[in-house]
Amino acid sequence: MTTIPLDHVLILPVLLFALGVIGVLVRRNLVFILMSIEIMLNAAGLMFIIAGARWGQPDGQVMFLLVLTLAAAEVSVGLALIIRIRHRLTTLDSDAADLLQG
Amino acid sequence: MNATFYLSAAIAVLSTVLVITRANGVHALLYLVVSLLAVALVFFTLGAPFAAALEVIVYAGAIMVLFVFVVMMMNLGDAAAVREARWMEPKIWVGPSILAILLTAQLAYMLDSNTMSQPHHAIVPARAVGIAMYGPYLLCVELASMLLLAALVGAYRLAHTEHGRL
Amino acid sequence: MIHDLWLVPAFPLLGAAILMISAGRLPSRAVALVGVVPVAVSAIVSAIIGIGFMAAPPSGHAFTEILWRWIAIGGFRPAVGLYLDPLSLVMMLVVTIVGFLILLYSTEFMAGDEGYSRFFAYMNLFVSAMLVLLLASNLLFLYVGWEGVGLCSYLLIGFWYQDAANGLAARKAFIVTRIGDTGLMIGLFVLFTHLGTLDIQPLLHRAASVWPHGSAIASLATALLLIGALGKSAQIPLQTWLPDAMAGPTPVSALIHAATMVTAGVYLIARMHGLYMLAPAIQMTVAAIGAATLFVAAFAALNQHDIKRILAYSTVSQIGYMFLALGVGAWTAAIFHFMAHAFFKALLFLAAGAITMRLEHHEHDIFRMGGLAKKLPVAFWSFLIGSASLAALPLVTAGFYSKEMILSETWAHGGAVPILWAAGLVTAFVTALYIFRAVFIVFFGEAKTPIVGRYGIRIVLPLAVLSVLAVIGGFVETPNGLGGVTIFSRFMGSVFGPAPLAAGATETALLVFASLVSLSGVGLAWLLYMRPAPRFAAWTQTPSVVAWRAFFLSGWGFDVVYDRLVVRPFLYVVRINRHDAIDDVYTGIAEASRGLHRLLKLTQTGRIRWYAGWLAAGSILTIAVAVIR
Amino acid sequence: MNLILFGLLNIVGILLMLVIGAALLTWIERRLLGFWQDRRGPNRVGPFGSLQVVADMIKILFKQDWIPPFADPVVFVLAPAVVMVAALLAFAVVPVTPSIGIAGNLNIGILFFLAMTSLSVYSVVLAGWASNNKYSLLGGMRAAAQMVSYEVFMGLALIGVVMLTGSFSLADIVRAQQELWFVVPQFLGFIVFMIAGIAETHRLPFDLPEGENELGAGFHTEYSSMKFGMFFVGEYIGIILVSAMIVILFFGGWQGPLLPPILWFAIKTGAFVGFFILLRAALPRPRYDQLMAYGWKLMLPLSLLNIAVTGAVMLTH
Repeated sequence: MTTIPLDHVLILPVLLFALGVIGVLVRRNLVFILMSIEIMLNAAGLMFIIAGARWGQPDGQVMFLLVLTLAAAEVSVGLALIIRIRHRLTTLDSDAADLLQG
Repeated sequence: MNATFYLSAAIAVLSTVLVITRANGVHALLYLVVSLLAVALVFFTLGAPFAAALEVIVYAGAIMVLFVFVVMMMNLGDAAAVREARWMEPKIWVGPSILAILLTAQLAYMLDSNTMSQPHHAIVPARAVGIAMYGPYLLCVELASMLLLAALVGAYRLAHTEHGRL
Repeated sequence: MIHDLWLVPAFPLLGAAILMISAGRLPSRAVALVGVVPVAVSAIVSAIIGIGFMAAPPSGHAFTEILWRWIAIGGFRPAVGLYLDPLSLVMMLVVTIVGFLILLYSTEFMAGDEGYSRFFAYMNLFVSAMLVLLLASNLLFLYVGWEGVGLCSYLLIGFWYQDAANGLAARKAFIVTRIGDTGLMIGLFVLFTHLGTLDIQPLLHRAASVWPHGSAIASLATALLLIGALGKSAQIPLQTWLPDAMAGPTPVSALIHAATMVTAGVYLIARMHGLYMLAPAIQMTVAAIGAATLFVAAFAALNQHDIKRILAYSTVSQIGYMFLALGVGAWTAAIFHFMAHAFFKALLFLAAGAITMRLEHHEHDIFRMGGLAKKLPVAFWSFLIGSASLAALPLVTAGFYSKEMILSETWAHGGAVPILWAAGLVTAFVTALYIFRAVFIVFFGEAKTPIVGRYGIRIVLPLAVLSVLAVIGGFVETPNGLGGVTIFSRFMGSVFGPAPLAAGATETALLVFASLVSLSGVGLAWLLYMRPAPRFAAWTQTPSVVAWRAFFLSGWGFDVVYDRLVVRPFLYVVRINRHDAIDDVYTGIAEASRGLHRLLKLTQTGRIRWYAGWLAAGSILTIAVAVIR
Repeated sequence: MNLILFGLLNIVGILLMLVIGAALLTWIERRLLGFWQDRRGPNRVGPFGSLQVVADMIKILFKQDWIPPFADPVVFVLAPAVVMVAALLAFAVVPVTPSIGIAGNLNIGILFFLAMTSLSVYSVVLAGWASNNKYSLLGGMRAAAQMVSYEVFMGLALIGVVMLTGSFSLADIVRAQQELWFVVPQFLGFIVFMIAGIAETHRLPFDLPEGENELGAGFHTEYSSMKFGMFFVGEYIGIILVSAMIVILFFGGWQGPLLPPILWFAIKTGAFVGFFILLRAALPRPRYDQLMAYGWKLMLPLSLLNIAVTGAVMLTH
């Protein structure tokens, strides 16, 4: 197989993760926040894959599958919540959902 | 293969940047799908074809469709996109960007400081993954199934209408 | 019969239980019956047991019966047991007989009172608790009785609780005696930790073998027990509650605050005399306190207006005699005086009660009485006999013989302490003076308050019986010069050992001297109050004398001093601490946390992006730390 | 060099075959429908109307390529492309014969196929959304729900085959059917896969995303010209793809006596394409909720039962 320098491979999930962080912090729309979280989860999964590939072991892919499962569960519940919030607050602005403020 | 990797990595990063900057939800989602497909390709180049396929099937093919479905169901229209654009002022970007740059720098520094030998991207076949999953990771699989069941029940209950009202 | 000893405290307890459970719903005749009969039965049983005991003493002149084990915690296995020896036998007889007489008297005295049933319930409970105290073979069981009588005392002082003053008096009595009780309890702890038992006889044996003569630990233990005794027996410095305790009904004063309960301290020291002999310093302290108390209380009695307060201070003073006797090792004399005192002081109180109940508005002030000798002959003669006994008029009174015994033994105890003897002697003079002052003022001169009602047999009979006892009670023990009867000291010999005999000639001289002192006191009273000279009246009005009289009236100002030294500072502290200074620490913590909460609340914006931002910042910081390390 | 040339030839050949086949199918379908409905169908252009395809092509290419002003232009254009791309890409793993086929031996062939079908959802969904028309949107949403749901059963139905073969490679699966077509041991899987395949290609009777009588033309109401043509052709490629997959997975692929492999494959696939057209002619359209209930309450248990039984049988052997 080909050899790509590991540093180059590793920088990709880092960049994706950072972009996801920015998305979560910047976007006010709940859907976008959820999407950004997906980006971060995907970056984490990518990191697992890279680690698995580095050692040539299946464990990385197994962990990625678990991350995938988690993402699926998270999205289904998250989207259901977003639908509820939309009906309740008639907006998707996350700052409007501040009933928990101290 | 090297070129494939660099190309798809570049596409992934670029489309992710576009994801977090788009005002229109569906556009952002499409870029996210592109990003995921690119990442799937990265998986493939890294010797994880099984993960790559699942990335496409589950992430791009199911999870993102769910997103699209919800966005379409809300059918926010142009007004929402305009407002979304208004929310994205430069000053809002500053803080998170600094944080993200710091994070990237830190992670890059940490990863760089670990002097690892060159990778040997051996292909890990689906069979090996399956054996590992139903061998040492059996408990994790069970937990994941529990999680999915809980998510199923939870999502059903949350989105369930009673007397036509949410 | 001696094995039925447990019946003696059980009967009054049963009576109390019946009266309490009936909750005042019994008719008054039934109440009287239930109130008196158990004590009467107790008295009869006591008498039978006493006769049996004297006729055929059990081995070692003591009888112990363990009823049951109370609890068993490791080595701590206090028994509920009874112990009968001559000491407790005498006490038991006095308590049951005097108690029976007073209860009989009360059935008439208290007639028509709202709390008739309640009164007899308390009284029965008291008798039962007192008997437990006397008969207990174990200090813990004794303590049960000790607290039981304290409780009953509290309940009976505050019997007429609708009047706030009575409630306050009851509270005062309870609190002051509680101070002593605390000492006693700590004393019990000390004894148990060092001797490993609370059973009295084994404890005394063990102490004698383990603790050297005059050892510090023995002093400590005895001093703590002494504090308890001081509280219960109203000795300096814990005497202030007793005069106020006169707020209770007169029979209560007679039974509890004259004849029985207040002598519990005397009994305790007598019972534990083996310990006190190991701590001569403390024993001397007992004597000193007794001497001081009898002196102080006698002068206080000299200026009282209230007939019951005169008797109350007199009681304090007489118990001071007993303490003096205990302090000089005249154990038998102390118990002898206890017995005589029980008779004549109960007689005096009942007679006083017989006077006040016949006066309008239940007058207690002696200066508003007068000329009652002819109108109330029964009360007059019984009060006179009691007074004579108290004043220790020679030859014919019980008080004479018992006081003689104390004085002669105090003299015999040693030349180092003539001051104790002098105090006793001076007080004998003052005693005669104050009690006959009362007699002359109350019974002679002009009548000032009208008389109402009449006596029934239930009042006359106890007075008569007690009068007889107050006279003949002393004939069981007479000095050498007067027949040398030694029934009592021989009987007590098994407990206290043979009494030391004073030298014949000196004793006779002292006897004569003391008799003269008593008689001169009576004489002075006659001079001052029967034929008041104008110069005496003028003298009593001089400012310094008025000041002294006020001082004596207030009981030497103990209440004021305590008020200043203890009560007011305490109240002051309480007032300062109204919001609880210790609490401030906790409220401060609470306030601080509330403030921090307010600060933290600012971070609680409810905006998920901020939370995520803080999370990210925290993670970055953590990673930074990890990276830099 | 030869290898690359051969590969390129394969790619071009298959693409051509597909496009031509799909185009021809428009004519074949109409002829067959006519036959089953006791009428003639297109019969004017050329022999038996066989040039009707060309006529349609010319007409459709010369239509105005109109993008509605209210539509989202980029997505509007993207959507028809996706359908073609996804369907054509899926053919990359189809082994027509041992030698013909782009990547028939790919070790994750089935997964690739599933991935591509799952991506094809986007075409319908995005078309519905980009048209900015409520009927189109409803059609897109129906498509999303329907296809995401049936994708699950499609994948699960394949598991039995994968279990029997022990490989994701389609070529391996075909070779494993030398003795016995998997339709016999995997009959339940076959049924579920076929029904799911119809739903995936939103063909009648599961063409609810279009639903002419309720939603106009559903997701492609606003489309015209070659963009509409691409949806049209994409649908036929989808039919061919599903038929080919059925043949490969359950009917022994290219294998058969006497005739060359490619002919066997063509015959078998053609038969299933014909069957699909017959279904269109024979069955009415269910309601949308019936479709979903049918999927989740019948297909899912059936496919799970299939897996369980297959696993149990395999364990006992």
